[in-house]
Amino acid sequence: MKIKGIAVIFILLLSTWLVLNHSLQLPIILIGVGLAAFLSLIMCDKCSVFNEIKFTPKAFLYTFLYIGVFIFELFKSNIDIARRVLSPKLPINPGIVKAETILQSQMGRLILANSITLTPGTFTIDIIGNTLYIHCVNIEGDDMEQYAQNIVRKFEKYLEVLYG
Amino acid sequence: MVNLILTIALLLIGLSFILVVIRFIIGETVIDRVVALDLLTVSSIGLIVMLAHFFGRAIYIDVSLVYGILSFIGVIVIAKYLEKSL
Amino acid sequence: MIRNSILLLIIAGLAFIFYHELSAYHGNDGLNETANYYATKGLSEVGAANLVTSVVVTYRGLDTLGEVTILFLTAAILALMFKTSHSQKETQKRITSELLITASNVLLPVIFLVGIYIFINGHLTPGGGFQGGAVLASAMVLMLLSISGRKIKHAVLDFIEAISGIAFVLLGILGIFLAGGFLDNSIFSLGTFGELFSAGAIPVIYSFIGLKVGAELSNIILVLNQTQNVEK
Amino acid sequence: MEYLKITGAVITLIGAIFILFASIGILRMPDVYNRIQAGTKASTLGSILGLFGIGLIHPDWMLKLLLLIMFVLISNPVSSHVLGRAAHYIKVPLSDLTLLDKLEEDTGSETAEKEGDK
Repeated sequence: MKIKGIAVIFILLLSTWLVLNHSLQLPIILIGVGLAAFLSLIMCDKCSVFNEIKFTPKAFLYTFLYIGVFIFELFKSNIDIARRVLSPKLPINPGIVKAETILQSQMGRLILANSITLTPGTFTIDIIGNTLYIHCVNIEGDDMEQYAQNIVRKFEKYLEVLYG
Repeated sequence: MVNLILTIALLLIGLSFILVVIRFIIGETVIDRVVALDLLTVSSIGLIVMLAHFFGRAIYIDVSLVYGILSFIGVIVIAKYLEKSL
Repeated sequence: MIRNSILLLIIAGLAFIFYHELSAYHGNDGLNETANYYATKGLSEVGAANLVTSVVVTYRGLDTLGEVTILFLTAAILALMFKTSHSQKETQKRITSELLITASNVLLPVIFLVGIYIFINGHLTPGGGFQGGAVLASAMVLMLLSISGRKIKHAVLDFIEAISGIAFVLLGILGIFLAGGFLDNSIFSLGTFGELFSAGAIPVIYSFIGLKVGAELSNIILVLNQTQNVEK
Repeated sequence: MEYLKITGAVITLIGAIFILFASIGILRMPDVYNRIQAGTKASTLGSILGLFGIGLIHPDWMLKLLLLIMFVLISNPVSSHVLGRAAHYIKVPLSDLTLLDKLEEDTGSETAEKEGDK
């Protein structure tokens, strides 16, 4: 099963190399293939991270959906922060709440935590086991617990298909 | 036209740098200063790429990539040091 | 707050003094004889797009060898001075965040690749052996920070360092026999100007310098990391 | 072609405005955690928009800038997470406005034990 991880890391490195060099001459491609193969073989004890990506047509579709949702949330969060920062009263009710995740893969959890950090009013402080501790800018009553769980759910829906 | 808009953007980033430096000096805690420093470096990545446009040199993009890598590692080192778990 | 304001005043004063000194400074507009030679003949003789590289690697190649040797000596002295007993106590450390481990697993190969890119392209872009080596060493720092259980072997680093050092000197000596002198880069064909395989041996020489510098700096980091928790 | 360039410049300008918001936020927010919130979100989006806008002005730089955007997207939230985690561990106080702290409730006993050992 390691072969898949090595293949993914190889493709990642080769494309990075070609983008960095910004040319498609034969010697550059050859050196890139050599370097990418060498580095991916050295790193293969850690490539379990890359093993988890699923290549199914559904995953392909969900990638685009995920990117769309993510960009929408990113803009929403920035407008939200700008509104809070610019208003003279500084309307914030901060607090740290927790939410559960069902994702088991490392890569999925990383992307989930990063997405939460970049979405409106929330930021991942710690992750212990399956529990995410989230710092929220604005807590309204007891609903915030449910709200955080909803945010996690919203991204999990897509990441579950992508990484499991 | 393009250059005019980009100059305004540069000025805005310069203004924000001044504000962040004020937070860096006030501080309160060490973490505050590190957060301010992190914000400075991340916006510098954008700034360097804008300078790449003004001077017409694609090579500055490599500079900002390396700058991003080093600042990421630097912030992690400082955070680990403050936790005393280096 | 008072201390900070005083610090700010001192910094402002220093900035004023430096500005004063700088505004009074008039640079030497003309080039002296050696610099003139490098500037006019350098491009056609060496064939590197980056003139600084051509000076550092070929004309002043012996100095670069000296610099690498100084780094090597530093690493060796550090290893000697901080020689640790093997019965070092593992101190209780906080567990590294899971997210940081995953992120560094994703980013590490890419950072290594960027380091290699910097020193292989040293003759075309600003950058080169020392810069690329520093990026490699910073990747090593990230590795040490995120994967605390992972042991990096000194022997591997020493092997890389020795091999690249020997190769660097051998390439230089090869220059004496096949071309004009020590570290003459025209032992390989100069190639087309501006491509990856151009400027003769410069990419090869710079790769060895980069590997050597990266291995030396990583060694220094490893030694410091292993000694910091030892009791006196 | 000219329209594309002007669009790119405007996008860059929007990015710069977001960076300005981030710096205002970092100045006005009452404690470290809220500052991290304001700083991370706005500066990430700001620099991404800046990079993307320059990419529209110079299409041949676009791929390299996309690489840089990917790097910022992975590294910036992680570094702010590590900072926030360190701040909570060394007990940087939360602001008075803070309503609840579930992390302290769950890990507080652990750290108390550790201090008892000393």
